[in-house]
Amino acid sequence: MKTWRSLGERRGMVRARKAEFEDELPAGESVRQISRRDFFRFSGVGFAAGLALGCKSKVVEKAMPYLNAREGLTPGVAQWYATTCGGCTAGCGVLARSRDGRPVKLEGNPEHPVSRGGLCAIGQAQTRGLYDEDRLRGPKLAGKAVDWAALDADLQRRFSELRASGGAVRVLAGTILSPTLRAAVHSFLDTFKDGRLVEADALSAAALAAAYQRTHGQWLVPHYRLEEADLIVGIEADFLGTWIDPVGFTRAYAERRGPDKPRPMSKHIQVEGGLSLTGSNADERVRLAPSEAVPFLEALARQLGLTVEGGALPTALAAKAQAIAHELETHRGHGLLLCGLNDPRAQELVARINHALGHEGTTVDLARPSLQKRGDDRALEALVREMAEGKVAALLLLGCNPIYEQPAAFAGAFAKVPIRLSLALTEDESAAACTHLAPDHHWLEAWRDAEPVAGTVSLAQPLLQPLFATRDAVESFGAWAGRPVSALQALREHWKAAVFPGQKAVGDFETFWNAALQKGAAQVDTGPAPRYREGRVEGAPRIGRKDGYELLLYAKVGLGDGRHAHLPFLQELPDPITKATWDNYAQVSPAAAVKLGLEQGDLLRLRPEGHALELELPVVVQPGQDDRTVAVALGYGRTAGGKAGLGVGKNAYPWRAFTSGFLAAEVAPLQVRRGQGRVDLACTQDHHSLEGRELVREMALAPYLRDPASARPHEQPGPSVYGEHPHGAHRWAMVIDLSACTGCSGCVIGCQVENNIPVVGRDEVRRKREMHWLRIDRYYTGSEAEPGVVHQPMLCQQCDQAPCENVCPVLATVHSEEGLNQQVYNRCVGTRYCANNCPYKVRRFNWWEYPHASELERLGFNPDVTVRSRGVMEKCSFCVQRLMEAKLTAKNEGRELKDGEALPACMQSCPAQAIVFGDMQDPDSRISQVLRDPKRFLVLGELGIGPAVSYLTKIRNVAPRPTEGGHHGA
Amino acid sequence: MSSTEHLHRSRFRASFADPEQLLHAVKHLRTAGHRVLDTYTPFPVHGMDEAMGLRPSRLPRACLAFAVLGLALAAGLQIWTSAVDYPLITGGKPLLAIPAFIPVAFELTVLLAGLGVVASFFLVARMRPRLRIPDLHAGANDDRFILAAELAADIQFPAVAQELAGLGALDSGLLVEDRFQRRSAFWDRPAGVGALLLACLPAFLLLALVPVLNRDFQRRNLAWDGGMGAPLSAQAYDASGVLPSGKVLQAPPPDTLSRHGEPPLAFGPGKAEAERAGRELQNPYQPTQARFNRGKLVFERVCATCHGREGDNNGSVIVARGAFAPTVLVSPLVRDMPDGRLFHVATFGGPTKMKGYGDLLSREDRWQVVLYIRELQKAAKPAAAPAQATGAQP
Amino acid sequence: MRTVAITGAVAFGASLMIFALSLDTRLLGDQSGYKPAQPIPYSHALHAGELKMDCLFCHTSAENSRHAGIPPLSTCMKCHETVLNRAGTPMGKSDPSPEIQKLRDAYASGRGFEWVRIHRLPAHVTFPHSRHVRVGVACQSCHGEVQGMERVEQAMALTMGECLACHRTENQKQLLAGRPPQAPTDCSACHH
Amino acid sequence: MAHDADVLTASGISAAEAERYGHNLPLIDGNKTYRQVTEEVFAPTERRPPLRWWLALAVTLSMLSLGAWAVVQTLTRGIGTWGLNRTVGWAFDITNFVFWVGIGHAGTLISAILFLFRQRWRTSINRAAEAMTLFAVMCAGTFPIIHMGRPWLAFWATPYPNSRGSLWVNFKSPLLWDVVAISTYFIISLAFWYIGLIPDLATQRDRAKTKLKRTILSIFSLGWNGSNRTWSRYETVYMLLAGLSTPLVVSVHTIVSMDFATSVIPGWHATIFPPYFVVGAVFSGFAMVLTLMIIARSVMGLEEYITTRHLEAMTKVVLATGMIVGMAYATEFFTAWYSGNPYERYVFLNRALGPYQWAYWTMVGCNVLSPQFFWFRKVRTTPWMIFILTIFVNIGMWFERFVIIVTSLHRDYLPSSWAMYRPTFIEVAILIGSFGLFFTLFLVFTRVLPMIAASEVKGVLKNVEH
Repeated sequence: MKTWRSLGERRGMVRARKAEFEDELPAGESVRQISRRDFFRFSGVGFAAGLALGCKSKVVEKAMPYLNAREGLTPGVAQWYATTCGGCTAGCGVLARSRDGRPVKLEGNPEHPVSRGGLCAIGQAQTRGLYDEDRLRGPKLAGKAVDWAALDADLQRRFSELRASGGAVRVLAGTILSPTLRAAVHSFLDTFKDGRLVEADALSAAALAAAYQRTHGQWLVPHYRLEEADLIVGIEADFLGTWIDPVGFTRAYAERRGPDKPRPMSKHIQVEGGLSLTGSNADERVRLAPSEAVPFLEALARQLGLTVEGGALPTALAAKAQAIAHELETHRGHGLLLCGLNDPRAQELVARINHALGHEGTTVDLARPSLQKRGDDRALEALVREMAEGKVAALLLLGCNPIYEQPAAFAGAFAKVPIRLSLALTEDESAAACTHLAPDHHWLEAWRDAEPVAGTVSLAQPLLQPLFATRDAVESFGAWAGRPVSALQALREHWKAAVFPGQKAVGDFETFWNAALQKGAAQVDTGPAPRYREGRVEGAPRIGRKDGYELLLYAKVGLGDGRHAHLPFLQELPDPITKATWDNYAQVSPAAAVKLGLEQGDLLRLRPEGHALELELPVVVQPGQDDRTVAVALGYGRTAGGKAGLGVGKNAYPWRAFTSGFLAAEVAPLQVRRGQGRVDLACTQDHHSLEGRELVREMALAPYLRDPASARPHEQPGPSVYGEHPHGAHRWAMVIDLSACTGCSGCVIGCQVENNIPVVGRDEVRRKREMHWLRIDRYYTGSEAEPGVVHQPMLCQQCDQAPCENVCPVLATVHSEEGLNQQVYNRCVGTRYCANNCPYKVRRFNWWEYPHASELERLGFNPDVTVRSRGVMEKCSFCVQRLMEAKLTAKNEGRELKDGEALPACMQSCPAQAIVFGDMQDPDSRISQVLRDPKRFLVLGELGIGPAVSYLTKIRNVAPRPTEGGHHGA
Repeated sequence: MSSTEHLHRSRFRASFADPEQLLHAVKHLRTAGHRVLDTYTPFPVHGMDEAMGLRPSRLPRACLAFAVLGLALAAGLQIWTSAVDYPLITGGKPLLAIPAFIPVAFELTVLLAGLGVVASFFLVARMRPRLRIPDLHAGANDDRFILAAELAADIQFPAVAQELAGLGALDSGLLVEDRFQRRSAFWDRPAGVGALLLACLPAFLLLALVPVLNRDFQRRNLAWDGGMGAPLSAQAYDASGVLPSGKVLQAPPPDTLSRHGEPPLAFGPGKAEAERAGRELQNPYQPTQARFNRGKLVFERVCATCHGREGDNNGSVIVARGAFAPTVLVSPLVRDMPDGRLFHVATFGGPTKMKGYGDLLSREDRWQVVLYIRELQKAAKPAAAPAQATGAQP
Repeated sequence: MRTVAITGAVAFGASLMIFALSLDTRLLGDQSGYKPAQPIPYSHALHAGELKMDCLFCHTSAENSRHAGIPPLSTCMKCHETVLNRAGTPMGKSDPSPEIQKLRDAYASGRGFEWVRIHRLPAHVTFPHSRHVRVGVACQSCHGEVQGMERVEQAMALTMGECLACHRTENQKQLLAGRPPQAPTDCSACHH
Repeated sequence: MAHDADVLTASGISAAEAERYGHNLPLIDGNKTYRQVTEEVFAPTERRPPLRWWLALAVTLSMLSLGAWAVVQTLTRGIGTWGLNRTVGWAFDITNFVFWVGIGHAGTLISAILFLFRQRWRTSINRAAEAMTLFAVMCAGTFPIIHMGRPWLAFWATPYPNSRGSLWVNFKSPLLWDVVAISTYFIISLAFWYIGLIPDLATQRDRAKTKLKRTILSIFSLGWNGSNRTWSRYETVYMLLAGLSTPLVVSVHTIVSMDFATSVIPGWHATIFPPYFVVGAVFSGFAMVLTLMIIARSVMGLEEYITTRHLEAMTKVVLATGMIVGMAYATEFFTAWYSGNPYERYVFLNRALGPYQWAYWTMVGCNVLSPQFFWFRKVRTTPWMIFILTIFVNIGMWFERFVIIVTSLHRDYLPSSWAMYRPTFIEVAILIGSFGLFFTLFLVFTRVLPMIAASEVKGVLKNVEH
């Protein structure tokens, strides 16, 4: 036993070298506990010893049932709980799959009024944040672990002194989405003479709210209704990727993207410096440098008849502004202008244009405004000043990490606050500088609520008992206010008092409460919309810079503001545009790269003028980017808060500074010089052109509407010479609508979580060994300067005449009677022949025994899916475990399987609803209808391998090019 | 060669330095009426077969037979395993994909033909591993060409020796008995080989029987796992090193409500609550055949263990032990109870010994059991009720 | 002598075959016969045999879950709050059996028992009990005559071959009756 | 017994006659007696190896140890130690496999096909060439096993009754055909080689000085006594095995080529592959035989047995097959162009002009250009020149397989998955190790067994080829 133990430990260390993020493991932790199951696996000792290790030791296995049975609680049977995602401040509805009393998978809640069934990549990865080794295990006082009583005693003593002395107590929070928590914070602050809540977001929309304060007299962020818009003009607003409510926006946007939707296809024009995910989906793009955005808006406003002063604009841009203005005029009342600049003048211009064009009430909802971004940069600036002056006696950090994500001045001022308390879950940069740590529950352990959009209150219920000695923030504030209360109690009381009366449909609170728990949200009435006020646009007119580089800071789809940078899943999610993982970088346009003599991976030193901080970043040559813009992603360069995020990329937050009270993401001018050496970026896709291959079909809207049949591909693959094998009760098929798919990558992480797909680390991605079963191929068409972008989700095509199946010597991959291309892990000997012979290259091989050392992290594994050992091939199975479960349920209930009951994970959470899956033998199923769509085509159908996955031609709402015939390939 | 006891009086040998001479000598001896037994040469001498009058070997026929066997085996194996024994579809190809079977069929044909003909050769030429071989015909594997023959009747050896010398024989003499045919080592003889194999047998049998004979049923077998045999994901009933109470199975936090879960009942245990349930609760289900069947199934599985299949207190536990006397379900007392009260009893238990089954049986099942009890009561003869009402309390 | 050699060779070959087959089933996970002692000597022979309690009385989840399940102690306590010994004498009338007392103590203390797991399929196999129970496969067809076992032991090797044999027979029966086969033989029915 | 009484010269013709008849040169030089042949052929197995041999063995053993270390790394840590990725799933492993199988082909060709065609000059090289076949197939055979992700389960590729409902193997998989073909090839080649060895083992046995050596050789020589009845059957069996080996050797590389030809990958899916691979195998095999023989004949002093005439005959085979191989390369390009298949066209353009063009042009240079020197008789009869050129051919043929495997995979259908492959040190070490294994085995062979088939040479000692 002892020898084995040491062998296993050695193996553990060998394995620890494999993934990048494992390198940071403290030495003490890499010597991990050897559990029973570790005996069964071998790697790390010689082959003969391996055979010996493979022999199961005669360990006694325990069987530990519940002590008490409970109604409706069956081991091995999944329960779904409606709750609300706490991954960001969008407040999406989530269905959490609970197995044996712990959450294993999160999915979109189709009944949730805001997200309507979608869930983004960050949301999908949240269970991994729950089972995270880096979480704080309990409260800390001055760096030492203490129990809650000790922490509370210390705090009570200090707070009492402050209550007596009247010292200033501030709570600095990211947007507090939960009304109950907000109430708890306020009631805590009310116990002080000088207590105030300051909300500040890392990715702020404060200027937008401030603009509405000027135009409508109310600090609000409107709720944009993209589904109502015939024309969407986005200006530096990555609303499909990271801006305010990406999932809700994508869901609404996709409702109008496609020629065969109930309502006509919308047109989307994006004006931006970099190429954002949103821009990649636009029908038309206008490239401009960040400093030209406000002049562009001014020109637009003037064109639309507003009296605005404005600077000159280059002729080309002016013409574009005129064209867009014309489009907006045409779609008056049904257009929408969105702006992501954190610039009060820009936002006021947008607000006034939207008002002038009559968008309020249709596409801009002011009656039920969004509450997803409530941060006020000016309040933060004031707080920093206060702190620097030594006026703040206690600062409590709630759901924010200001030392990391706010300007450098914050850190200096923060040190002057005597009582610094953080409620963060991990010991992040700010928490590390705190005197008191009072870790909150992970949201999956907490009773919470959320009001993402006024009138829509969403409930969050815990999925398991807290794993660690953490305490709900509501309870913490209650305790410190001297009014201990349980979070559930506080929540129910708040709902009874504030939410329940807001509706009239249900008369009984318990019924209302239970319905809200099951549905995930409740809707209540709201007041009327604020009235418009005429006025002069604030601020001086701007003049766009004519030369020099400008910095554009943006957030990545996978990492957002960087708070989840310690989740390896998100670090390894390929950026939808650059396809790079595990890094941020300086994106420059191809023309700029030529001018600077740079190639992908070369190091570039960047420093905005007047800043001391210079960062050296690798270059990514980004087609479609403005030639003077250098784009850098925020959210990287974490120095604390979890090992996976440490040392990955560089932190660009400190470059932001308050300009007239707001933190702008655009910084000019920028000094650019070449760095030394180059970096091998971990990209999952290196080749961006389709090489003239008809792998993706595209078509303009007008010719399609004239003759939909013209979309049908000319060459239809003929029948197999062998004839077909009979199919069983079902025959599964999938169709992916390329017009709808935005490339948001939620499906990628959803698939990864559902199927226990390992994260491999930066080095392995560099070696092109990422494991994603579902990837999104991104191709550029057209010119480098103005490329068209196509996102094509690529997964196992479940071919009927699968080339992979023929070649496996041991029958580890064979066809099922339901048309699935089955991969049997336990039979696989790992010749990799199947992967070689796969024309789609969707098969993934376990090159190593991937590190699954942490028992805590393993709790997040789907218990229904085998965790593959090294040397085994794996690939998309159409989530066969979910199909089996759905079939089993139907059979156990003695009925036929209903259409839409069996869903793969990717389809379930797709915010754009771009994926249709079902039984093609059922003539009434949705899939059968979609399969008849003339837009349908097969990728590599000419090989005659009969893929079960097909795609719908991407329709672009553009004027057809003259050369364009009825059909056309990319 | 010192002893002459083993000399065959009629057999002799002669050695030559040149194959042509040997050939000539063989021809000569045969014409002279001697029987040439064999020749021993360092390489095959062409024309010797004819000179000795040997018939062509039948090994090609053996080769063909083995080839046919190989082909049949390959065809049979491939067809039977791929299309009959475990038909699995790969690449949409037919199960009986004859073209795909050709390569293996060919290889196995060649393999069996080759191995078969070699084995046949060894067998007919009596070639097998030997420990000791006397050097009977010295130089036959080097540079001597030797013949062995039997004297024709009436001819004496010295005359023949004379003739042979004339033909170029380097030496000749009467033949020493072929000793290794008789006096070879034991292990060189078939019996020795057989004995060797039989000697190994017990060891193998023992190894094969180890799992059967030497079993410690208290402990698990030693088993070899090529991978993925033990779960990495947390499975129900397993122990856990990180979850509270050390087990994977966790109770969901109190007061949470799953999407398709039942909201908590608005009743508690106790007689007062039972009576309130009787007043307030209605059976939400109407009796149908399906519900009757399900109610019967659940009743007989759980309730009947004590209450008896007919609700007559005749359950298997009662029959075997008879220690309690539960309430007779078909008694007028129970008949008169409202559905809600029966449901409450099924959920929270009776006032004395019966425990509630609300934790084990779904709400729907409990209502269906109530439906079934009503059917039982209808079916039971009213007179049968007050039979033995010793402890008959609800 | 040749006979001895041939006999030797044949016997040798046969024993090699037996050895190989034995390796294949034994070494690859056959645990039949495994009969560990449990924290208390719970007798299936008494409960399921003599008292004729239905298997699903205690193993309730077999009907709904992939796991047949080990009953929580609360299920035991449904009877054993009252029943204190093998004779079934009610509380107060006789001394409790020490083993039942252990059960009651384990329940009262909230610790429960750490049972010893007997049946375990490899992690790469999913076996849904519910489907099999609902179509009426007797528990005994895989678990053996549990109602006669004082201490439970694994009755069968539970190899894939055994699964398939049953599924194939069932499908043959269905086909002969003119119905579509119901027992899947696709790999991913069990391996995913 | 007076053994040395007669002095038979091996060939009755003088050098002048040989000159007159041009090609009718003796097969063996030096007017040898049978006894001389015996003495000279068995001498290396009977005396202590010279220092040169030990030095050579030290080098090859170091190579082998390096390879063994790399294989242990692979087995214990996983295929991740190699440079493969999701796009390029095979590279060095299968390249080495095909390379070594190809090397093996010359041995069988020399022993079986030349035998059937009654090319008697084969007798002095066939033993070594067959040994080379066996060693090459042993080298080749390791790769399909170690390239597996879970090599400990390699036995699953054999059809045996099992407890999994009897889950058999996929007889439609070319990889399974490979398994069967390679094992058949190895077994039949071994049988062929061993049958040929038996008379010489008997000679060796008779000459053995120690009891142990004699016993061992007695066991393996199966009681051989040179009886004509056995010789007669022996020749039948030898002929039959040659007849079986000939189609077998063609089938083996045909099947190996089907690993690629039956796939859907552009650059692999080619009907030309079977003949192209077989010829390539003969080409590389003969080059390897030449390389080895040129070293062996000089090191072991066997110039009179392996004469320049043997070398010249083999260079002609190399030249002919090299031109066929060159033709195949051209045909591939023509087919790609003529098919109009964009994927196919791209793959071939990419081979010649893409990132792996260095490998492609190395291949063309070595395989098509370097054999052209064999047009010159001077080159054909100068051992050191042949040696250098055949080394080039060996390199070229290794690259041929590398080019086919890697350049086809690294840019196939979907540009999104295109990727580069770079070998790791482990892979290079395994390649070196395979050469180490090959040469170690060969070195040991030359000292343990007669490198020249003495009985066959004796049979042709008096013959002149016409």
